[in-house]
Amino acid sequence: MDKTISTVAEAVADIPDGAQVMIGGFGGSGAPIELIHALINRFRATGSPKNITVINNNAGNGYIGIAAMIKAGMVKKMICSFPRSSNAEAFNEKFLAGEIELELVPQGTLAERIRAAGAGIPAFYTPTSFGTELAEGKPTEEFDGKMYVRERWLKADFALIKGQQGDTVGNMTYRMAGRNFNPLMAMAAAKTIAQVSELGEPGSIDPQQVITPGIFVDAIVEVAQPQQEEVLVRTGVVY
Amino acid sequence: MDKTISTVAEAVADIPDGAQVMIGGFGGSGAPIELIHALINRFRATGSPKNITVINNNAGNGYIGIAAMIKAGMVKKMICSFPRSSNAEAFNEKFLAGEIELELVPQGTLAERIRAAGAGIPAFYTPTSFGTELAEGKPTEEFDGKMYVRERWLKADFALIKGQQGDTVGNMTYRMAGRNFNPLMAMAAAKTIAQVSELGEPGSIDPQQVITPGIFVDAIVEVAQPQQEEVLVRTGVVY
Amino acid sequence: MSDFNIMEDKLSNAQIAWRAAQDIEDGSYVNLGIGFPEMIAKFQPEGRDVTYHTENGVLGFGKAPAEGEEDWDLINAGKKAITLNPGASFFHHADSFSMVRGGHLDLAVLGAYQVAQNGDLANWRVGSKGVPAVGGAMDLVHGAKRVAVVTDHVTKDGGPKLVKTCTFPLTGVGCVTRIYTSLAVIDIEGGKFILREKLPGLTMEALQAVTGATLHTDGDVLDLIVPEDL
Amino acid sequence: MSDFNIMEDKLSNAQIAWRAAQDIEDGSYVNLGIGFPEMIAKFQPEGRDVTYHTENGVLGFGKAPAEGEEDWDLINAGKKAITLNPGASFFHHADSFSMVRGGHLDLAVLGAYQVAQNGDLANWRVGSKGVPAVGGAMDLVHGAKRVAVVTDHVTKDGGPKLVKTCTFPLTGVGCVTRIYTSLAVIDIEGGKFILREKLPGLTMEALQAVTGATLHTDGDVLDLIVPEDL
Repeated sequence: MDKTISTVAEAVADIPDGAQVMIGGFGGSGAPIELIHALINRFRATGSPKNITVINNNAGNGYIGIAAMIKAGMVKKMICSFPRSSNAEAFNEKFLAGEIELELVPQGTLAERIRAAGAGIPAFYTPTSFGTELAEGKPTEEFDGKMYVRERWLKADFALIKGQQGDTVGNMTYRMAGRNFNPLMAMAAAKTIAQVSELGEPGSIDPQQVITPGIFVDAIVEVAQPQQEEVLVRTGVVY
Repeated sequence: MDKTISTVAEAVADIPDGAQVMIGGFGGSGAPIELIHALINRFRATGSPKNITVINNNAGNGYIGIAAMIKAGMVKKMICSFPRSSNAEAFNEKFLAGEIELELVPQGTLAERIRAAGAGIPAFYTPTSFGTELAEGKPTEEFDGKMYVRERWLKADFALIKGQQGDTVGNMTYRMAGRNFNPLMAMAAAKTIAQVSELGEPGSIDPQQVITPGIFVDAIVEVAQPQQEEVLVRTGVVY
Repeated sequence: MSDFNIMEDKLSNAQIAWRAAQDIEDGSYVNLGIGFPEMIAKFQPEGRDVTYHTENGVLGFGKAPAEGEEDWDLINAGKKAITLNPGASFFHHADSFSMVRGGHLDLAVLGAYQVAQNGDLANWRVGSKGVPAVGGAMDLVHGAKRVAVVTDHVTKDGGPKLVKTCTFPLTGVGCVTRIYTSLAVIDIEGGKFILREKLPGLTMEALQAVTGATLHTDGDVLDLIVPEDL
Repeated sequence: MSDFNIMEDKLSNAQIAWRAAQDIEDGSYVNLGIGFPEMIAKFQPEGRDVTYHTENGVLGFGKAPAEGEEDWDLINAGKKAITLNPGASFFHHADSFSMVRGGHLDLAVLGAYQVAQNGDLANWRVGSKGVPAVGGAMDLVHGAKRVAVVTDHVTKDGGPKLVKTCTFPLTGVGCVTRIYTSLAVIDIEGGKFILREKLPGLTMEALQAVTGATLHTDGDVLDLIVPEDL
């Protein structure tokens, strides 16, 4: 069950127009820049995939990664928690011009909705957002004297994630705070595509130290020296 | 913030009569035998704690661990998934005599209810048990054309868990399949008491390899050569 | 035809397990229920790469260890000692049942007391006596892409286990998609039993006589052929 | 008294942060919101062992690294580079917000646009213009045993930030338990502002005049005293 793909271009080759795509990372940590850029390359070469819905905590920074996807005009909608960043012009311009949709989700609810999708839990109750405009139209209920909002799972067609170690059957670890949404998105997408810095044989990761078991990963590609989003943003790189 | 307790007796000293106690382990793997036996010792010496509600996947095997708690008459109620085991006379006798209560919960629902308690999710929907007698009286709802049962979180006053490595601030790892319910119970109890085979200083566990972060653990005690429930059962040990 | 004796000429459990094993696809993730279904792993066809999940938190386990070499922290859901294959992983129970409920398994195979023609399964208790125990059965019937059953076709008394409506307490509603019995292979589609294979010596009439609901056909009914020496 | 000028003699943000830091208990787990609240860590009193949580998945982080030594995979929720203390751990976002929602944090400190006397907090947007962004604020106001706010007592225009009812969009309902302002320390109990401390030069009347709801007392009102050189 070798899930290895040799290039990032091949790894993202079957993402179609209109796909709902989860992209791991929080700010620059754990962002699969090479997979994102491969997707942008495909769009520039073929016009596809377009009308993508992207799920991420943020809405891109600078002129690389998700921000470059938005700038390129591939993104129809963002589902995220914090699109307003220090360097988020790409999203801001499109949003204020009415050219991109936004579903704003509290960060913990976003994480839990993604986890619920992976865990087969169609809905759950959370105290988060009760009584706020982000809960408008959602069912509410009292448990043990406290009010809660019902939230639905959030699934995706694809997840693009970034890990540290990986093996050919899809087991993965993550580097420090680069873990963030990556293991959750791996569970919640119909097809999960992972880039890892080190790709080894099965058994190369201690079974006790696997963070994402291979069952959640469909394709894995080695990117030995991955770019770091934050570094690219700080050095003003434009993709 | 040193959470070290020097003996298992001290570790379980403040569990009162009537407490709801989660006990980690699945069969013999990951069962905190020494903590359980310390609790039995206290009961034998003082008559307390009694009327305990125990939450575990099983209801004890042989004449040690949870089975010995039941035999000793400390346990009022079991909340578990699979009380019927090859060697579960202690529970069976009390149950058939009407001397112990049973709340039977499907295994995955048990895990998810415990996880929900730890995660601040008061209720969630699961397909598990829909249309069965274990769903009787529970709210049901249709999502995307499929029926689901609403389940509530399951909290406890105390959790007794077993790990492999630990550090003085409560970070933990687990040995192989001994992980099972332990990390979930650590999240769901008001006070979590852990026994570990190796107790080190903060920093002795790679932060990327911590399975249970210390925030979930209140007291940690080293039991360097822990007994293995399955071995005790197979060798006919009676506690 | 009349020389076929349903109680004597039926398949053994090993033969049923062998047949079920032939349908396990290369590259699939599979959970085999405790007991009889576990036997299927022994007959996994050569050249197929299958990853076995056990709900107590192990993916990618292998054969039982030699006696005396057991490590009792390394067990399956039936509390039997196992070994690990390369690429195995450990995880806690909530993650394990996320794999189950979340639709990540390709196949779950369970035993049965009764299966109804609408896919209802009863496999966890037969009445209200004794100590009830449910374990992971009610979870396993949901989420796997295919939920199959291995079972004798009839009870020890010769009564049907494939029925119109289950009379024993249900494990799950409308969940079973294929049944491997000691006499036949039957799919459940649209609330009906669809006969796919039957033992060559057995007539349709004889099979229907020991089945509690109508057997339908949809295309050819193939011969159910398994190795004799199992 | 009349020589107290609310806009000139009020506490600086550093002084407010210092005061809030004095209440952080030994052995506690604390989440400090992005921006102003983060400053509190700098004033953590000697001898108190505090573990800081950041919602992107780190527990037990320490000071910012020296410039040029940043590792951008090691950041906090404000996307600033951090370092680790011994005993730190990493975890994914769902586990991180389990710590928040599940009541495992002892204290969360946030900034505010407005706080109402019933504990309602508005701190995520001031109107419907621009790009909205919520982050973890709506989660952080639930679950922590204490939810405190650090804020200037009044807006830049001198208007009250402590109000009867929030007019800005809410972050959470009835969630705030203590407010550290540039003029006072105020608890919220039973739907009322309870004044605990105020700057010594400030009269009750002057403080009430810049507060949008009635200030109640419950026992002595202490002098709010902080280091002058912050």
